[in-house]
Amino acid sequence: MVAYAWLMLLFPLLGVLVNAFFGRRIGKRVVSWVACSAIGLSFLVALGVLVGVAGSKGIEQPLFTWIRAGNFRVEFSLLLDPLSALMAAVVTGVSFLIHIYSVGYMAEDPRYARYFTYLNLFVFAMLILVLANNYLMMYVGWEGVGLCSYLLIGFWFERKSAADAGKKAFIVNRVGDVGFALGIMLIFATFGTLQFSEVFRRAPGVLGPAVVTAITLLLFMGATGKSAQIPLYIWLPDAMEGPTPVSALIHAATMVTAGVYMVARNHVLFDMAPATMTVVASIGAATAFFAATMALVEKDLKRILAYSTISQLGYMFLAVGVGAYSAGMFHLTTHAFFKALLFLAAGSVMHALAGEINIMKLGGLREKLPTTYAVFAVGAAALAGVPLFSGFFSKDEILWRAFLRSPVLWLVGLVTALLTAVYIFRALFVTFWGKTRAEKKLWEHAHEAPAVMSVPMLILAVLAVVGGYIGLPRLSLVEGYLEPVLPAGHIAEAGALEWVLLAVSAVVALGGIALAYYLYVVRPEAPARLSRQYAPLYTLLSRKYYVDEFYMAVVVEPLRRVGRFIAELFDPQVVDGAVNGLARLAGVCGEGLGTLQTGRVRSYALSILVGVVIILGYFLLR
Amino acid sequence: MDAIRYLLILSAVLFTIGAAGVLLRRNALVIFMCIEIMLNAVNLTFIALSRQLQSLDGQIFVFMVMAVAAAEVAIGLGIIVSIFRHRATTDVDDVSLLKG
Amino acid sequence: MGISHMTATPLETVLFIIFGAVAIAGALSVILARQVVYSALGMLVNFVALAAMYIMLSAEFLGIAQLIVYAGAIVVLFLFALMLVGGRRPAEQGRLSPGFAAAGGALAVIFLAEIAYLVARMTGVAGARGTVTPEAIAQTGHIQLLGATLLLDYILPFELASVLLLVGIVGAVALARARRRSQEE
Amino acid sequence: MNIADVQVVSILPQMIMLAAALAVFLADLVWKDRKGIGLLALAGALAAFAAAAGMLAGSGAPTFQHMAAADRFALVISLVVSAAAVLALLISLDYVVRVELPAGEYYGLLLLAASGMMFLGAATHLMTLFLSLEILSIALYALAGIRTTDLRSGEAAMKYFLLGAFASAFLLYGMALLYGATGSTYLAGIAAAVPQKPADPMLIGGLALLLVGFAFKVAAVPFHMWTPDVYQGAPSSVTAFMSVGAKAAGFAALVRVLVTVFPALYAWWVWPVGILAVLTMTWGNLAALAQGNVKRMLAYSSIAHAGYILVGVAAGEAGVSGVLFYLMAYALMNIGAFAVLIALERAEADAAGVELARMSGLFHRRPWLAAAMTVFMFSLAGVPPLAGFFGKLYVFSAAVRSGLMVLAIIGVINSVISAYYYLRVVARMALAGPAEEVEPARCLGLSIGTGIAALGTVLLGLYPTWLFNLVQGTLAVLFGG
Amino acid sequence: MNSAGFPLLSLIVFLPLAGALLVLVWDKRAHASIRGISLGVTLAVLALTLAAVALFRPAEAGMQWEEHLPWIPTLGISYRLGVDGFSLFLLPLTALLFVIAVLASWKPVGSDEASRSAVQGYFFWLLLLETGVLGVFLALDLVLFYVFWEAMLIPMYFLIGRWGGERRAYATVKFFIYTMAGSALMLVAILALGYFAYQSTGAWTFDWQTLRGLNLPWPAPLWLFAMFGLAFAVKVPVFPFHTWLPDAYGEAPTPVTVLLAGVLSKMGIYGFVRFGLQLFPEGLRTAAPWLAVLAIIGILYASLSALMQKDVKRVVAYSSVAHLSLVVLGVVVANAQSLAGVVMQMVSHGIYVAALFLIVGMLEERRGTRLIAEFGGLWKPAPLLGVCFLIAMLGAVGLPGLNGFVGEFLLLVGLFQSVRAYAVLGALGMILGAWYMLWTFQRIMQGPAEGRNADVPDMRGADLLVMVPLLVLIIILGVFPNLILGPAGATIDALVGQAAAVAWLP
Repeated sequence: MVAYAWLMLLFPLLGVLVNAFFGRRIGKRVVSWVACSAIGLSFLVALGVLVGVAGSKGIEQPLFTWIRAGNFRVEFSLLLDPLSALMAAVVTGVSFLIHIYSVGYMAEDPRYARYFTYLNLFVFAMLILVLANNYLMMYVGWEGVGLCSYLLIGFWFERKSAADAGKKAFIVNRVGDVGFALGIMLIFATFGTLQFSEVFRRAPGVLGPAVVTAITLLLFMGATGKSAQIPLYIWLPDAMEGPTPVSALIHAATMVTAGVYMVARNHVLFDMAPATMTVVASIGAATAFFAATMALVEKDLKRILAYSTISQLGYMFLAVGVGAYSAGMFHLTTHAFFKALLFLAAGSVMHALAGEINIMKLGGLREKLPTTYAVFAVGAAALAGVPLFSGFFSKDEILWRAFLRSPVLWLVGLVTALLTAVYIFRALFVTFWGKTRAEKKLWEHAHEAPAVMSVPMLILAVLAVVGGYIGLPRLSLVEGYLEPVLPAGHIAEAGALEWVLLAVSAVVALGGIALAYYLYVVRPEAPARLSRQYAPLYTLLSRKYYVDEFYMAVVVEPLRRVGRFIAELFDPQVVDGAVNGLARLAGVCGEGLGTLQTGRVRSYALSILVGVVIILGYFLLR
Repeated sequence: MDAIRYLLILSAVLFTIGAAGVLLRRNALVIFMCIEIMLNAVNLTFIALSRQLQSLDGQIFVFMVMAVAAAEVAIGLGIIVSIFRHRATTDVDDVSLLKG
Repeated sequence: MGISHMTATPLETVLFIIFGAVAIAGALSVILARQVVYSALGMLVNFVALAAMYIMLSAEFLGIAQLIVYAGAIVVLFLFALMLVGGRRPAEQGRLSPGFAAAGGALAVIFLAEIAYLVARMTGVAGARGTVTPEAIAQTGHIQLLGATLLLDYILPFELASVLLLVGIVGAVALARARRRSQEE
Repeated sequence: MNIADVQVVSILPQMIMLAAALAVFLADLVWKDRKGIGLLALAGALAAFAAAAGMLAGSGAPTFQHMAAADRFALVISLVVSAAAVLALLISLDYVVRVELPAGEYYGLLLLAASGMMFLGAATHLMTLFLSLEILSIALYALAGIRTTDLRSGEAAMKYFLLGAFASAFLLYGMALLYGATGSTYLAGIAAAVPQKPADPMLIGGLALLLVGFAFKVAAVPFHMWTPDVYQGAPSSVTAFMSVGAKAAGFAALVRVLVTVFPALYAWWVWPVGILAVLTMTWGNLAALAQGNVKRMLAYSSIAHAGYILVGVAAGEAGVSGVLFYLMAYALMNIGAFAVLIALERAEADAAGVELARMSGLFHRRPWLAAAMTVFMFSLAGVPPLAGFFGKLYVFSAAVRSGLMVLAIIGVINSVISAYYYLRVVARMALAGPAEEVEPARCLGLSIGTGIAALGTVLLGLYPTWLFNLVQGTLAVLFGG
Repeated sequence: MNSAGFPLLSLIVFLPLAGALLVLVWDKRAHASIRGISLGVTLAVLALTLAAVALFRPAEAGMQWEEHLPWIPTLGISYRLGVDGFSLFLLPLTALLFVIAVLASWKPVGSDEASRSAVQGYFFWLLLLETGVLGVFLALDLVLFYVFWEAMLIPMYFLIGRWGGERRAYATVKFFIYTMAGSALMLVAILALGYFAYQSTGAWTFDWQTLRGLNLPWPAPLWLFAMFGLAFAVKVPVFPFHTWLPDAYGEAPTPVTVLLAGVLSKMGIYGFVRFGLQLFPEGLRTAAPWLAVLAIIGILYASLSALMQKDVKRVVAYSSVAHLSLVVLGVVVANAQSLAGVVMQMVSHGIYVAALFLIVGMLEERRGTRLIAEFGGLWKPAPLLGVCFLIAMLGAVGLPGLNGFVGEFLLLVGLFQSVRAYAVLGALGMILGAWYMLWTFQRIMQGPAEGRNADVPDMRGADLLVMVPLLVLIIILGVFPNLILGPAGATIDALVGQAAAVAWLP
């Protein structure tokens, strides 16, 4: 199966081509069959590869030479190793489920074929990112998924907010990508190659500490863009303008984790740059915490999930930042399951209530949407880290490894875990419990999603529960599987401390749930009082720390103002004015000379005599 | 002072008077007369030099200049009279339709 | 200083000075006269004075030609023209623009100064002494020498001069004939 | 030197022109057909052209008693002048009838002027120089004023005459000084004497005044003031001819004097000539920018072109062939441009020349005429691949070769300025809507003249080699003979 | 090395001229057959250029199919053509864009009735322009090059001036004078170079091969480069010589804008390499920091300016300035990657910018305006238009997998190797580029479609015919850039070797 790995790319590509060119003619049924089967087949191949590469160090499959310019040679070639296989399997698997879900969710949309084209294109790009054997190809996938993200966020482009969000996502990502690109250039300048295996092989020999720090920081800059970390996370909440399955797939389960994957992929370099590692871990922790605080006061269900995603990505970076790559990858996997699940459930809510997403206008939905409620609860529990749910294990491993590195990081993680439990259960309680606040008409029409949507949710729910067991401490399936690529390193033998920490986080998670229960079920008037009491804090949180405004005022507006100055004043008046002024000057000179031409013979004679006197004088006195 | 220098200076003075007259007078006829003065001044130079150089070239040059002057007078007076017919003026400053 | 073989007797010198002064006076009266007709008379004086000098400079033929062509024909033509255009009126109604006059005068003075400088600094009139010595003139006769040179060595300029006169005639005719035609219409 | 030295054959083209002029005068007495007389003149000019061309093809450089040479330089000038005469006559055929010019006098004077120009190009003696200059000048004075019904024509003649006579007095003075300084009136004799006393003020002064005289003739700043007025006031066909012929002859004389007589004083005259060139082209181009009258604009443009040619003159020996080439190219394109103006010139209103507005939309009414004008304008602007470009290329390359890079730079900048006003004409014709419906003249002679000029301008651009070869050889003869 | 053999290049250059003359003598009312002739001729030229590409011997770095005939021997001017890996792909690009331009001119071009009906003249000038452009890319004699370079202004003058928009007269005169002014000094430099050849070999020559071998006394290479460079800088254009561009691009009819941006701007880049880098490497080296500063200013300045333009055509015009400034920067540092990027980006930019201008033309045709504020939501009524715009825009933005990326990235890699700051500043252009392009796209294609925007017709057959080849190329060249980099490789290596022979940037 490994030899046919390229099929993984081919199927989605075929799906793209078929749906792009014939999508509007072949009908929605065929479109969805084409799209889903493409990804399904791709998933099967991925599973095959997953099994096939187990235990191997990695196989490279060159397809063709892409760019050759002097010694700058880039092959289009696949790297198949446990890391990429795991990632590919997660990507295609989750994608497959979400494709199926989308068949139901998007059933009424007029741009049905386009939607699936984009979605297939996304999988294609994501697989290129994952399977790349060199930086530039990874960059291709990297920007490719960015494009699909842009297109899908702005899928309903008639809404200005959607178009804005898409553009914002692309541009903010571009900022990160530029860092990534510069990192690639630095790598090329240092190693003369862009192939992972070559770079990693030579890295210990040729890299100085400054260069490796620079390289890794630049790469990490790319990761902050794609994975929505501080300071470039601002695009992700807005990205919720896209269709919900897209949020589930791209902005929760797959694309945004690319940064984590990239860091893991480059662990050789990152391991050599302790300073960068500190930065990565700190930014991860900080992002995890701040995003969680913002999620606390958010009223938009999808945005709560978006902040949650940012926060969980922060966890992952915390993990890779402390060197726990497989822990990061493990959390990435479980997160993919439960966050996709949460989004799909949210989508189900929207589907039922004609797109209503403000949790303050929902409530009491558990009677109308029992399945959705159930899977949401599973997802929430997994996210909150309720023991025995998948998130519990992966998060715990991260906290444990963070503790080994620095108790401060651990403490931040722990607090975040508390906040996580609070905000997600706040969302759960406000949405599904109590009395409804929805409009009557909507409420009456609310209905459970069709099977095509609920089945994928159920599958994901199962995965969200059991997904954690592949990485149970001491069992460590993930770690073991990734061992050939990500050597676990020498970790201190887990002692009693690990169990204590496990217990602490379990308590914290349950405590958070309890707190949420108290605040939103027992004393529903309390949150409002609190928000009045701590008004400044509340405003700060609800305005997302004014970061958007900050960027607007410090970056966007000044640039626009400079642009306007150039476009409307400087360019036409000064630069072009100089040109036109020169022309006008010549014209004025011409008219001036014309006035010397008086028409009078004597003045002409005078001019001749002037000439005579000057020339004669010159010749005589020379 | 040598005789030749005296003669050359004399003709230069005459030439300059003629040139000044061209600038200072507005009557076309007078301007033309001034030009004739200038030509005659040059003629004087030629004759003096011819004598000095003991060559006839200068004298023959003066002979040619006389022919030129005759032809110029024919044309010049024709033009001036022609203009006078149209405009009733011989003031060159009045003849300035063309300018700019 | 260069050689000068132009030797003058004191009488000749005095005559040169006198004729020179007359010539200058004539020229000045051309540009200073209020009426055109006086200008023409000044010009005549100038021409005659120069003719005298030519004769003194042993260019007798040209002296005579000067009297005939200039003092005779040309001045008469001027007077004819003057009659046609009404020479009795003052030449100019308005006054000269003072700036222009000053500029013109200054330029004329500078020009004169330049020529004077030239004459003063010249390295003498050059060349080997020519063949037309007083002896040669005495032997062949002035007019004969001149005629031979003109018609042998200078036949082309001579012919060109005749072409030139033709041009003058035709040109004058053209201007006059066209005028006549326009008057007829 | 005796009568046996007279080689009449050496002045054959000039003699043909003179003979044609006499024939025209005689024919005028008995024949009232203006067009017929014009054709007679045309035949004469063509014969002169053929004679010049034939002599160029032949060998030997006979002189007429060292008064006039038939060297290749002179013959090329004859070629240019007779070509200009042919074109001018072609475009006059209809014009003379239309504006009622006296045919005999007009054609005769034109041929006489042409012979004067050709003599000037051939002159190797101060007297021939002076007399031929006067022949062409006096003929042109008369021609400028020949449209006696028009005030402007008379005014042009008067200005031209007074200033021309004024300037030739200086020229004559210069000749006198040269005679005094060297004792010779032969150019060869003067040339021989120059190295012996190069710094004699009399010699230098003579050179300066000679320069002034020719500078007036070629309309170099500041001796150019007559040019716009005279060019505008004179009948257009006359302007066409004199702007080209007189310029060619004037430059011929200037080049011959400077390059053959005063090569030893190159260092003395290179910068005066260079500065004249700069002033001339800049002044001409800037002033042309402000003109709304095409005829007057072309007058200023002709000043500017004199400036470009002066660049070639300043280059000394190296520039001689460039100057000749330029003169030929200029003859074609400038007469062509005037031909188009003549076609457009209709009523009394146009007596002062065609206003720019009248050119509007010519492309719609007379596409070929407009196309020809476009060719002339682009060529005058120096856009390749037209004749004007190679003229500039040639003179500027000579300047660069003589170390006068500055002149070349100022020259090219000037041609950019000039492009603006030439383009304005094209823009009027091509880009603006049609003006009032006055049908431009249709006349065979005019069409042929315009066509030859346009074709020549294009061909001289695409394959300038033959003319390059022709003018290239002149140098050797100029110095060898 | 001589004119023996099949004169392929002459045929390429003069076939359009023959076509132009044929059009000129054709019945001027037979619009359809005039268009047909033009299409046939441009297609034939395209076929010939593709044959040139196919027959090109990629392993050789030197000139191929050289033709050499004396033209003006007295001045050492000859008719000399040749093509190497650097100029090779400019030929099919030029030929293709002329085919596209002819197709895009199938509907009457012009803003008034008179010019719309003047089909004959339009195609005459168009074909003449093609001869001029191809001549520029092939001429190996400096005077011949200059002749083509300048001669091209005449057809351009008429094409903009007669068939352009409202302010066409102003725009065309400005274009003409500005570019002529820019190249004026180049003529002097060419002459000076000829004279240097004269001094060292005793004969005037303007032969590019010979002049390359000259040992010029310092500082001649510097000022000669400056004089040449000004001409190229105006043509590209490099800041601050760019102000003719928005006017000319804005006023020219769409097919002509396509040519201006797609082909004519490449002449400047081409010149910088062929007559800058290859003739005066020392001059370029010394001037490099200054040129680099101008190019970087150009990138940022034009990008910011594009951001705030109100007219969509001007947005694309300024984007072109920004992109080409990066290419100039690539010429400045002149290493293997940057020069490969130059070659790649010249072709790529030509293709995507052509597509963008065609789309602008379609927008204008549909709505009668180019003001961005007037548009909105067009993607809904015109989905194909939206997709085509999207692909072209993404090509311009440099999305990997599309052609714009390869060139841009190679350029940046090259810059990074030489002067890291250049790469960083150049990369800022990537961000700004995405910004203004996406914003423009958003304001035109996205959002609600109101008023007249609601029923804008989508692209039809003819529109697709001109657009699809370009879009296909955008993708193909993005995926298989070696189609270009391969044959150009040997030449680029040679160029790099030559550039490396002089000590380069710090």
